[in-house]
Amino acid sequence: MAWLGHFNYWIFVFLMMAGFYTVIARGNLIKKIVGLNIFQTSVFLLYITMGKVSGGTAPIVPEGGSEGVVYSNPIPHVLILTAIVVGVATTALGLALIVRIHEAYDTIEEDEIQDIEENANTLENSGGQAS
Amino acid sequence: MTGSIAIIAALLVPLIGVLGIVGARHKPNLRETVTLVTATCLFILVASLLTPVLSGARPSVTLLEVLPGLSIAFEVEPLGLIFALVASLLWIVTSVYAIGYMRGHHEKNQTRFYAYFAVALSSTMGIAFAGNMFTLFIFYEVLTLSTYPLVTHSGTAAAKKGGRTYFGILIGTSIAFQLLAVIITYVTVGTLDFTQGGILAGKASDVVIGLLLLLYVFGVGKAALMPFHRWLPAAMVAPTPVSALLHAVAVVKAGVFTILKVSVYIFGLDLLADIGVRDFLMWLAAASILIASVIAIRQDNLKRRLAYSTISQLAYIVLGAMLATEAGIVGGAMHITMHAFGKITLFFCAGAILVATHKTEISDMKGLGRVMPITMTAYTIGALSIIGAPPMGGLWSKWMLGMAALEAGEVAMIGVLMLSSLLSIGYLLPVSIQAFFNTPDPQKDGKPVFKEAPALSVAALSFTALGCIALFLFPDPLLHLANLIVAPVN
Amino acid sequence: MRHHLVLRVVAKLLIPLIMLFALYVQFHGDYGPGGGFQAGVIFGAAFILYALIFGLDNAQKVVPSGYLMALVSAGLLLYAGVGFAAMFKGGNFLDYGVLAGDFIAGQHLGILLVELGVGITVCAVMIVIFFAFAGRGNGDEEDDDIATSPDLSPDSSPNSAREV
Amino acid sequence: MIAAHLPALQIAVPLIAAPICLLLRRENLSWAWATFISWVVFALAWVMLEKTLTGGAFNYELGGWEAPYGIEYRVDALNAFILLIVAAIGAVVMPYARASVAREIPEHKRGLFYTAYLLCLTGLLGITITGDAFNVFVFLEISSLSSYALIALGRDPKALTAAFQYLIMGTIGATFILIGIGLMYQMTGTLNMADLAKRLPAVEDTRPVLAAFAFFIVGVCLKLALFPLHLWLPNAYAYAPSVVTAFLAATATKVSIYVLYRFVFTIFGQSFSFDVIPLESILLVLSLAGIFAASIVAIFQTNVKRLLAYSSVAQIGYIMLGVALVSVAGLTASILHIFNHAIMKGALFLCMGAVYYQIGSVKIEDMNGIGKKMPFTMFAFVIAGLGLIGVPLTVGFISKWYLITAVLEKGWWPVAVLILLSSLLAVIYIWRVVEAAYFKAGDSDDVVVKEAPVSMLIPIYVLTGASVYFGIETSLPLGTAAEAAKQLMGIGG
Repeated sequence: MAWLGHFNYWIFVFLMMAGFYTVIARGNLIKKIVGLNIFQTSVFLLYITMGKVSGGTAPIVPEGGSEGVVYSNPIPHVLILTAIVVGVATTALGLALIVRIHEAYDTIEEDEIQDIEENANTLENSGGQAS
Repeated sequence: MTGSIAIIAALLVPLIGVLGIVGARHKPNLRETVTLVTATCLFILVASLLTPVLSGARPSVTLLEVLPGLSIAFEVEPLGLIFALVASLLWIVTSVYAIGYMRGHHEKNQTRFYAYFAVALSSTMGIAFAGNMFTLFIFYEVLTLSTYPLVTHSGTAAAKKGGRTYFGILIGTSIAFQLLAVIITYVTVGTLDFTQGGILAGKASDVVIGLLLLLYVFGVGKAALMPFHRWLPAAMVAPTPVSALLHAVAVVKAGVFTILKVSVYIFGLDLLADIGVRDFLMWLAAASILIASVIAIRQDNLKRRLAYSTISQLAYIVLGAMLATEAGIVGGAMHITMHAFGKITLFFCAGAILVATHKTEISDMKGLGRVMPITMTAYTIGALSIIGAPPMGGLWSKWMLGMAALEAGEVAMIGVLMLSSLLSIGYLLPVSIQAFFNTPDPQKDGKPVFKEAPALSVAALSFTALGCIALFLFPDPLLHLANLIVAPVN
Repeated sequence: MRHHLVLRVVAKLLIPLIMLFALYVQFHGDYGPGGGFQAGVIFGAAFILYALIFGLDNAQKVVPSGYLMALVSAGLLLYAGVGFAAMFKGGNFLDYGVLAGDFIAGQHLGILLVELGVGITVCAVMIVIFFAFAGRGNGDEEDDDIATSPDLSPDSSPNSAREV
Repeated sequence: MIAAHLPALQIAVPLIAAPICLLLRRENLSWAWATFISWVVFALAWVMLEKTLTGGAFNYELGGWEAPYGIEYRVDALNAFILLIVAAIGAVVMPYARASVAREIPEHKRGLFYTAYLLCLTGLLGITITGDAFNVFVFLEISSLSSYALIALGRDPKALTAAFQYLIMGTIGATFILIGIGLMYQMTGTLNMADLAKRLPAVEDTRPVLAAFAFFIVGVCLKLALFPLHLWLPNAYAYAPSVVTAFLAATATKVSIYVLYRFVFTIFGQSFSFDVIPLESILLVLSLAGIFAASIVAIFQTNVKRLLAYSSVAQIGYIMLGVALVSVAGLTASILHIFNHAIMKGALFLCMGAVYYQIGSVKIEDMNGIGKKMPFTMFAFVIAGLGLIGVPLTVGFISKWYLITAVLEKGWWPVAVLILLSSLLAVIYIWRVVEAAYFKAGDSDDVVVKEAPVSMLIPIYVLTGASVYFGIETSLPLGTAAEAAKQLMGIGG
């Protein structure tokens, strides 16, 4: 049962795959962004997991000196804080794009957008002027 | 020192001519004068190199070094000089002819025509004087690029289709095979300089050398060796002066010139003689000679017939190179000149017929001898020269090639040469017979009236026809120069 | 919004507290958990809450979008300015040690200023994003800066994050 | 004083310039400021390259924290060269941008455009200069996020879907890189590249390191658009504003390739990357497939920008082929082609920007007869196009020459033949444009189409001139590339 001991890695793998699958399989752009978020979150978990030292505490020097105190590694937390910010920015930008796409195409379903784009292509090729 | 200046000048003069031509685009007379002056200057420059080369000097100049051992450099040696002399002399003649033809035929975009013509000549000079394979390759490609607008000059769908074939085969073979060969040579030898006696001997295994020979010969698509010959008939969509100068002289001769040059200065005759695939290439050249001749007989369009004849004649020169004897090289070099004069005459005549009577098919040319006596006489002279009959210059080069085959012990090749001479009678002379001995169809053509092409064109084709005879009477200077290729003066 | 009386009252009570907490997180960041990112988000949340309860127009009266853009820039400039100041004082870029008299004081000053810059930018960016999305479709079509504004947030993060 | 802080200034200057640009609020001021900063950045990159070539590599410890604890910037011949490419393209493109942006981007977004451009520049420079693995990810995201925004500014609504697609794929790629870096950190406890290189060999047989390598390679190949992970690229380049396309095509994928070099050769080390894992065979197959597939697809494009984008995918194949050779000669060719391709593709896309500026389209059928109407632009296009084909006396020839020489050195004859054959495909797709421009008659009653403004022509000709100049005078790029390749392979330097 040793593999159960690393359950946090299993969660990471499960979330990563779930998110990744959603990004690939879903045609709805919002759902894609949701999937992307889950995917990124799984990586946050990976980093936080690796910072944990068993028995470790928050890396704050307690009153009266730090003799014999075990700390968790704070670096992964700091790193992932940056990654979270990046994730927020990506999400915001992705959603902003979806808003604009919705305005331009009136839909946020990938296949419908593709149909519209292909129709536009055939129209252009049959003599229509590119805008 | 003056030699190197002359080389640079020979490259630049046509380009300066381009500026003049474009500058004078609104004044046709001035524009044509610029062309003629440029052509004359070029010929004088090239001719000025004759004396030093005959006395054994090799004027050279290095422009720049792109990579170590890879430079743009020029060196004048006898073979290149022969080629440059022929091309520059015939440029003058062709320019004279073109003035009559282009105006008589009311072609459009004449400025573009003259400008690209000059660019093509500049790159021809670059090929002729190239001091290493890299330089030659560059100018080879420039020549292809600069002649594309000339081939597609008329702008019709047929012209574009022909142009694409032309461009595709020439660029394709040169990049896929020739460039590869150049790079392999560079990697194995470390230099690409043309050196008397070759640079490859002892530097690579037999397999590699055999492969290189195949790559070089097939990589030079301009030599129109079968199976890479299709561009030449395709290029016949071009205006006649283009076909005449470029596809009888500059472009195709650049091809066979490259093969001769590679044989002598990259492989060296001694090494070449030992290569196994040389035999195969020799037979391929022989097959090219015969097959192209047979195809030529079946063509009714005069220009196409001449195109196939060119393919056949070019294979003579490849054959000469592949014999790997000194006489073969000398014969090849002489054939460059002889064939140039003969074939340009024939093309001039085809163009003159087109301008004067708008006829392109041989079957329509009955009784043309009475309408255009000068043209048709010149045609007959040119045809006899190509066939190799006395008293025309073509005799000498065929003679040399025959001797070379004998010397190399390839008796079968003599048979091929004889047979092809017969075939060339079969495809060239019927036109003369048609013109002089058949009476025209009175219902279709009406009463024959004397109607020659524009005077300038007639003058040009008469000049080249006389050239064929002159080369028969005075072949010595040429022979002397050609002999210098294989036996340099020390 | 008149009938959401409870919400309005509670929000009015909470917003100052949220802001105060944000400031605590901000300025306590160099001793304990906290820092510019967290504080910025919390501070921005206060404004967003205000906008949710009292409407976008009222919120935009409090912080016009022109100011917001200025704030986004200002935070980043403060951050980079500290870096340059360190450079002019003879240290490396972002070397806080040289900012004040002694090393420790310099580190304090440096991290406080940098985190303040981060906090301002993050807060402003959060509000900008919210305004941009919320303002969309309200006849506010021409103001579609949303495509470019979010990318302002990560750039303040990279270098400071490691020093938190 | 400045000399000591060059690496920090290289990043800090454009970084601090971005918010100032935002504050300027006036289109012309923003443009002037962004241009000025681009040139400052270029000068800095130039000085740094000189410094590395004469004095060797040097470090800069950010915040005074000693490596491997703090973030370190490290400049050696390789990244100084890449920095110079990025900065030079930025400096050349900005003077061009003014007219082009005025035509293609709505007025109220132009200030933001220049801000996003500066951020993108910062990100790209940052990826290149940093000596810290995690910092690579951060800068990668800065440049990516700003480039998503820049691409979305294109006029065609397809720009939005293209940007979205890029965002999804780019984020997946970046997250994969993040996972790779995380696993590496987990195994070694360090993020400093030099330190990682020292510590990885001890644990290189473990599965986390193998997983890290796999995640990293896939992620970075997504970013650099190696076939078949290139799907985001064609639309993104085709529909982005012209300036953005030129800038990104010349820099963004190149910087990702640099990341690949750095991790594969410096950090994982060539014995791990190529002996333990057969990376070279994978790269060889994919790059050859990419060269051919992308070139063939390019032939059938009707939109010239899309055509050039597919050509970029093919050219990336050449660059990766050089990596797959795992030799000094191969890497030299690869690095050289980064430089050369940046120049050529930059020039080509700028030409298309000028065409779009005048006729509002970059479709081949709309470009009939444009050679007469815009002679200078199309002449530059032809010259740069010849470079792409690999015609002698252009930069394209030099890199192809080196690539083939390197291939022959390995004795891979068929590959050399394939490279040459693929040049023929380039001939076809460039020729299609040339044929339309010069040999097809355009509408004579067309509205009068004039030559592009001088402010656009000068940058075009700077790049075109460079593509010829460096095709003849090869010592600078060649010397630097050879030096960088030697350092990567661990020989000398």
